[in-house]
Amino acid sequence: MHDHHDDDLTRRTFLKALGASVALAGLDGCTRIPAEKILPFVDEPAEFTPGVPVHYATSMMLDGYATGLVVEANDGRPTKIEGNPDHPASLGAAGILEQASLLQLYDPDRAKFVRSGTSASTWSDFAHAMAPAALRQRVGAQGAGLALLLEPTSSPLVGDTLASLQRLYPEMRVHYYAPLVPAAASAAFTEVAVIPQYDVHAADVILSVGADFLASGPFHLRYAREFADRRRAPLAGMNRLYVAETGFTVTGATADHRLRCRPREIEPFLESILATLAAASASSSDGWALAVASDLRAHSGASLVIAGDHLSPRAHALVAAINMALGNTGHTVWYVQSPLLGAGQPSVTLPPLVAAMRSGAVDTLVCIGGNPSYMTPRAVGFSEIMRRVPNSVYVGLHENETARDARWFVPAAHYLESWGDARAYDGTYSIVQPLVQPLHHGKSAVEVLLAMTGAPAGHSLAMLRSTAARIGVASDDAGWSTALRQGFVAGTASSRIPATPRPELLARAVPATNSAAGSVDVVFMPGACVHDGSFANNGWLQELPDPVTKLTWDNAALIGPGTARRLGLDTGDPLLLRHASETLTIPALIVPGHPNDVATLHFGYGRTGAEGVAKGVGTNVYQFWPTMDEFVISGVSAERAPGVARTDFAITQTHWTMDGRDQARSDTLGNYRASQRNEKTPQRTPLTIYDPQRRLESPIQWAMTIDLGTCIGCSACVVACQSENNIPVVGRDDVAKSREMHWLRIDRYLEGNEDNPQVVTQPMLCQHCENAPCEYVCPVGATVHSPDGLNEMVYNRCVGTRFCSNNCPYKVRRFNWFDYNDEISETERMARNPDVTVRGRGVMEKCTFCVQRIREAEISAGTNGRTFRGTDVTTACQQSCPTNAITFGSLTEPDSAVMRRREESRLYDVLAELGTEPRVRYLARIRNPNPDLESG
Amino acid sequence: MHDQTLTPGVYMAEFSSAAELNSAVRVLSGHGYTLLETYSPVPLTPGIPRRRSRLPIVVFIAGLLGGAASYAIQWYANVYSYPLDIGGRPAHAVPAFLIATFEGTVLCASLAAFVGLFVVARLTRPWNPVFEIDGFERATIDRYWLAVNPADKLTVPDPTPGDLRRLSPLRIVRLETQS
Amino acid sequence: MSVSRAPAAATKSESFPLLKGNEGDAALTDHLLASLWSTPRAWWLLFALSSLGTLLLLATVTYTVVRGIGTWGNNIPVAWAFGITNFVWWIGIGHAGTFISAFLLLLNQRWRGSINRVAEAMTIFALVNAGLFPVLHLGRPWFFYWLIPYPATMNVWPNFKSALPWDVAAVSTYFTVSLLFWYLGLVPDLASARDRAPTRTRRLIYGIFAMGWRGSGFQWQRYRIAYVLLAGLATPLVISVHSVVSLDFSITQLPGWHSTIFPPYFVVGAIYSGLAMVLILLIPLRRALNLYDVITRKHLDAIAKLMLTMGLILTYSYVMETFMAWYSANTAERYTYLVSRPFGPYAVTYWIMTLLNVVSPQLFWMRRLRTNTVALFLISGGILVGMWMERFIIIVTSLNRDFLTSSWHTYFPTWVDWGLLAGSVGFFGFLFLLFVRWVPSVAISEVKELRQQQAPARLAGDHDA
Amino acid sequence: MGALFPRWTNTAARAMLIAAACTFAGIPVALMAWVRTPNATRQYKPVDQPIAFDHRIHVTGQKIDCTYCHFTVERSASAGIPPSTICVPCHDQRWMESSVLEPVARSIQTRQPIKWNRVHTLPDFVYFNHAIHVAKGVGCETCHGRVDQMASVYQSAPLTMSWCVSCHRDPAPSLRPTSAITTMGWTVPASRQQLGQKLMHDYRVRQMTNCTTCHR
Repeated sequence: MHDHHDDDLTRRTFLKALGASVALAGLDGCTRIPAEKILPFVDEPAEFTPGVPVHYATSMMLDGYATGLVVEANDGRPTKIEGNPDHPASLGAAGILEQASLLQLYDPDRAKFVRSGTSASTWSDFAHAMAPAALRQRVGAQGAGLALLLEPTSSPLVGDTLASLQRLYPEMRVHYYAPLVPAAASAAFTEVAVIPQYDVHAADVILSVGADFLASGPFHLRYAREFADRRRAPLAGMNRLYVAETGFTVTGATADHRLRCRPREIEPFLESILATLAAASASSSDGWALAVASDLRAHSGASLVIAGDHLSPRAHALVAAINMALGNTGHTVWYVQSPLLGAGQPSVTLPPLVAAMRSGAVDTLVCIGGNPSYMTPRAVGFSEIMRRVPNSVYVGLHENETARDARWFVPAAHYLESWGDARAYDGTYSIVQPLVQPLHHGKSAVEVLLAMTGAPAGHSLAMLRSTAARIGVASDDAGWSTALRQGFVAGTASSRIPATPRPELLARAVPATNSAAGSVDVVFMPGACVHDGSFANNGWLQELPDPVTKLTWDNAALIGPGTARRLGLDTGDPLLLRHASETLTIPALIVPGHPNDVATLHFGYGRTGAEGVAKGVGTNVYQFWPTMDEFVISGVSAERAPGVARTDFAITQTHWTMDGRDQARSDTLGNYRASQRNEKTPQRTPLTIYDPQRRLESPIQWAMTIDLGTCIGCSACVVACQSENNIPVVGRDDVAKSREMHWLRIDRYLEGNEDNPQVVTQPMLCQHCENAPCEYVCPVGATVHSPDGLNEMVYNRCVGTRFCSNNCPYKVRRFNWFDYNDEISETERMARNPDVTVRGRGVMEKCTFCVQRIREAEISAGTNGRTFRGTDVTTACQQSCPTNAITFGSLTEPDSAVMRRREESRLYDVLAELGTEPRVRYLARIRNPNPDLESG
Repeated sequence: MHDQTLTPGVYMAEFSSAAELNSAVRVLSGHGYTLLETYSPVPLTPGIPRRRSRLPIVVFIAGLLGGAASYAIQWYANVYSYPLDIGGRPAHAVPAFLIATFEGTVLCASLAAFVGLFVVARLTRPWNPVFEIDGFERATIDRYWLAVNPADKLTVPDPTPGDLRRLSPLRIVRLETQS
Repeated sequence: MSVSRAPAAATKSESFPLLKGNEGDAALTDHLLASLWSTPRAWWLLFALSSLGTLLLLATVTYTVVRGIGTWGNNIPVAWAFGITNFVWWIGIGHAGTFISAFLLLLNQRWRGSINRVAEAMTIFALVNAGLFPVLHLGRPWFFYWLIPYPATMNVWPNFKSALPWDVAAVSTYFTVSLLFWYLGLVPDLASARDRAPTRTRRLIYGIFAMGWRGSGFQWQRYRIAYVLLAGLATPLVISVHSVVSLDFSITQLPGWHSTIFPPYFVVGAIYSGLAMVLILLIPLRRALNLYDVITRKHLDAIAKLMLTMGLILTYSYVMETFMAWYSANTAERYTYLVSRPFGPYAVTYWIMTLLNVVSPQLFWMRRLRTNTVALFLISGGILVGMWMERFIIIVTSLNRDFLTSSWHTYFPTWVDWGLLAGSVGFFGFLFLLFVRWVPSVAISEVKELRQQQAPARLAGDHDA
Repeated sequence: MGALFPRWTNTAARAMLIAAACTFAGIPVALMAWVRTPNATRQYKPVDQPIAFDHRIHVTGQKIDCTYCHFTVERSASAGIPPSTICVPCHDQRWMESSVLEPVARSIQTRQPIKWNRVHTLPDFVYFNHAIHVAKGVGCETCHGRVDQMASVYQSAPLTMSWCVSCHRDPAPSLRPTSAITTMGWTVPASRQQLGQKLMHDYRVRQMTNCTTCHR
């Protein structure tokens, strides 16, 4: 770490300068660096010490719900986002979107200026134009011509602000829209705005019907943790997961049994389960449903059925009925009132607004966040209608598709730049605390709304404190700081309410639509990495391989192998889909385990806004989406698109089987239990001509244990690693050439037949081999071993022979083929971790076990006179893992988590036969299949 | 005779074939001449007694020194100066060090052979008294020259021209320049 | 140059005479020096062509250095590809030169005399090309000197456990020794050129390089000692260099590389490809410079026989490494040898390589083809291609599918990769053409000596039917 | 016709060969020697600063401890470049009006930092941490020299890696009691080696020569 100076620039240019100057200055590695300036503070800030990072609690709202976060700031710049361990939605983990939102803050494409029409304007002009005095002229005294369109939000602050605005404009309309916040779940109940809550931990048997509850949705981090806690010790009450789903999700890949089904088969499947449960004896003709139903019944009260958000209200009602029949309601599942503003009121959805706009009733439309011009079906024609609105305002991070349709544009503040609040999925009140001043003078929704009320600038914090006080935060400064420090207010979760599935939904059996032969069903899903498209301009997420398909920088029509054969398609071939008047040409991607006669499409791609990263990536599927809130369509004709070239996908893992090898091991619980009775496998003695008792001298010996049984492949660790270690984004072309830089990757292997494969996901990172093959081949000693057992990589010594990569059996080393860090904007540089060297062109890099964290912790212990322990360090991947699949610590501390896990007999080394003695060891995945289904 | 000690008064006789030169040397040696030197486009083995070359021993020693130095450098660098834990292997990796040691041996020995030859055979000198002889150019093409130093036949009058003439060379030249 | 033993009686049983013609020594010398004084049009044509190749090399090298190694097709897992393939190929080609000049010298094979100059020049130019690639393929080529032990203020050193500093030592030693050996052999001929050059300027230039050679008995005697010493040193060296290069691969754990057969296998392959290159160079040169009397069918026949021998040993190596992979019962090894190479994404190169390296030399069992210049030229060209493919297969098909199936990824060369390969061939031609133009391409003094030794036999009656 | 080369070329040729050999060997040797000179390491060159701040007056004259201004040295990687306001408590209004302190006054008024020129520069891949060195008994003077005698601060140590490593290999001779960390001209006790060994033990000082000690 350095003195406080503008080190980003020098760090970046350093290696390049090194090259030139050393070559000229003479035969030496130490360089002559041009004179630098040091800029001290004028006045020393009280809250931090230059060079020492500070952590703040905050929350991020996604699709209306908050997840609590802890954000690290280095010298005033947020550099790393982690989960808030105490927050109910996080439990310490952070998902890929939360973590990558850091890069969104520094996105160089973010809008920087207020715009009016096509000319530049200012915030004060805007505030003036929107102030009641001016606006009343336009929208009438009662505000009949004023409409607001917000993203779904649970923010009490926004609610209070809207209330005060509503007092000014009683006839103002307020609407909420996000494509992936369907009302299906709440529409299933007679009570208004009911959402289900689960206790996954208490469930012995779980049936997920199209629900990716482990990797998406507002509480997935919590559910993943609860799920994993029941699989950590397979012999002690392991749960069982059935998944019936159409698309292939992370949850489906984790399942003990996965039933791939067409969308139309979902409701019959649920019906047959319900019928089986109701009947005294087994009656279903469907063996799978029968087995599942009897398993569920055997665990009545301790089982759980979860329905996916995109399913129909009827499916939700059926699931609720099944849970009720099983006696799960009140135990593993209960219901609360949705904390979303306007939840359950059809009048606040988008269609009434569209109708009003179409009729000319709207004079002024204020659209804050979201991107309705892009994220609505083409049939809605939102873009054109919005253009017809006389006075339209769009407040957003980017000059995107909607901004183009708006008269006024106001740059929005990122959540790390603004005060706010939100509720978690369970209703817990969470505070959004800014870490930086808005980089581009962006405004939050509250600030815009307050401006419309004519409130003075800077009022939002005061407003927030009064809202918080209403909710239960002590109104004094001490109480406020406590709430800020915690990031949320405990005990503010919503109370349980009764919920009854609507009987008419249960009764009415929809006749199965017989679609034309050869047609396919199409399922719409959020992009696993870019969500609904609002994260499409994020390089980390674009380059993050889809957890299931390993596809980057693209979306595709996912089809099953059978459909591919029928249509004569190979991966990358163009597929032409036709439905009603809409057509879509999109490259196909064959996914083993995907049901046949179904195509899964992912939202979020094919952006056309001013975002440089997102532009031209993938295909816009919203164009093909016929109706909002409906995520399944049938009767779609599918054929190979004539005259369209093949797409070369950038897929990071092209070979999906293990070819009879055993790097990612898994077995059934039955076999595992049986193996326990046998003698423990004898301790392997390494075959070596050297002294096998060689001990590394340090009292700490770093090691990592990864539990494949709880790894769900969600890839949060990959983003964490990228953020922590300044890993560059290389772009589509280089990913297609297999040059992605991820130090930690998730390998995904399929076993069994291609129609219904078993999946094992395996985080693969530098194994820190004690006898590292990479080390002895490096001609310059750029990769060597440390006394505490790290395989060190010294970038500044590396000349780039790549010999180390060739000799790495795990292929976890990454090479800077180009000067990837050179193309990064000034703002993105601010996202960098100052404790990690930014690598220049031509050097090798790889996982360091977060050595910067180790050394900082070591130094901190040293300066404070503490004894340094292995538990003082958490690696970034370990920290972010929702399921705690990764443990890290010292081999010399037998009581540490990392060592306790190593006592299990499912422990193994990948490629142990090579004698590399890796310090990363894996616990084999244990599956808990239903014996009734195994035999069949 | 050493061809670098040509003195004025040396007679040079030109022959048209190796056989003639060889027999000339035989005859003159029979006359007791010892200070003889031949010049030929191809190597000849006419039996002029010469000092045993020191080149092989020089090369041998240079090779030993080169090998020792190579090994020493490796040992100093990887064992003494900055020993590092590399792949769990011992710092003093004898088999690994042997390769560069071998190469160092060959390199130094070869350099010694090359430089040594240039030094002992005085190959760094573009000029030599024999080059002053017109027509000596053909000594590298197809003519065979014999140099006879009369110094070891110090009878008066100088018998050498006569002895040479009896061998019927193409011509005889008396060298006037000091080497 | 040959050691002083009686002419081998074996010549009697040979079918072809080693040398033909009855020109006088002067005429022979002038004949062999003729290419130094006049420039035929064909030379200019070829020179222009090879200059273009050289420009291509310069352009691709510059582009690589400026933009980065990413301009190549390499990736992870295939971190080495064309660059190292070219390196091994060129350095292998170089081996035949030393093999012919030093190894055959020690074995008293007199037929080497007419062709050793060309072979040695080929060695040097091949090494120039070979030396380019290891430096160029570095991520940061400007730090190549970190592989050399020197007292840095960083106090860090190369790691001598790695095969790459061995390479540096082996290749630089090999280059130096080859250069010395070549130059030493040239000295008497440079003196001939000095004494035969038509203009004073040329005489001066050749005179400077001849360094005062005058062919005295003393010089000749010391010269022969030094020459034999260098040959003795170069012979183990030539064995060692490709062995060391093979260690770049065999010290690793990678299936397809991790093999103890590699050193001899590589050396044989090297000589094999080198002999092919010698023929590729000699056959046109013999025609262009009218060297039929000096480079006779006897030479072609001997080289072809040697190539057949090398080809057979190489075939044995191919069979052995495949057998060992099967016999090891190791999944990854078996996959690489039994599945990936013959049937994987690069199977085409594998089968072409087998055809060119294993099948095509079998034609040399036929005596007629051993002396048929067209056949020799074509088969040699094929072997050069085949040997390049062999290195490509060893490097790329081992890397692209190794232990973890998740990392499997194919490699495709870019135009820069092809440009560097083509450019290096052009540069080789460029250097060789300059060599032919400026330096006697046959060891004149050795040929003259050989003729004198053979004179009685030739007078006794020509064997040539 | 005579010889092609005149006689003097014999001498000339040998002289040129020897000269070429010397150049060939001499250039690397000269370069290696040069990088060790203070000229190459930028030692002993006083660096001009925007303010004529004289450490002699403040350290020797006023006996101000190093940590008064460089106050993060014990807890941060950075020793801390003092903020402009740190001058104020001692230099009252009258001083501030003097031309010497004008940049400080201007900085405080305009809230713009003073642009100091860096004296001790390490490459960005070197992570040096002041706090741990201070805690383990490495004095300011050990690396920064007699700052109390410097009118303008200059770099007194070569800051080459071998210089760093020499101490990391054998820390004992460079250690002093933590009470004397900021002492300038600390008198080395007679039992230097003994003290060093004792401090190594007391402060739990280790030899840290593995790469990630400094390069991460």
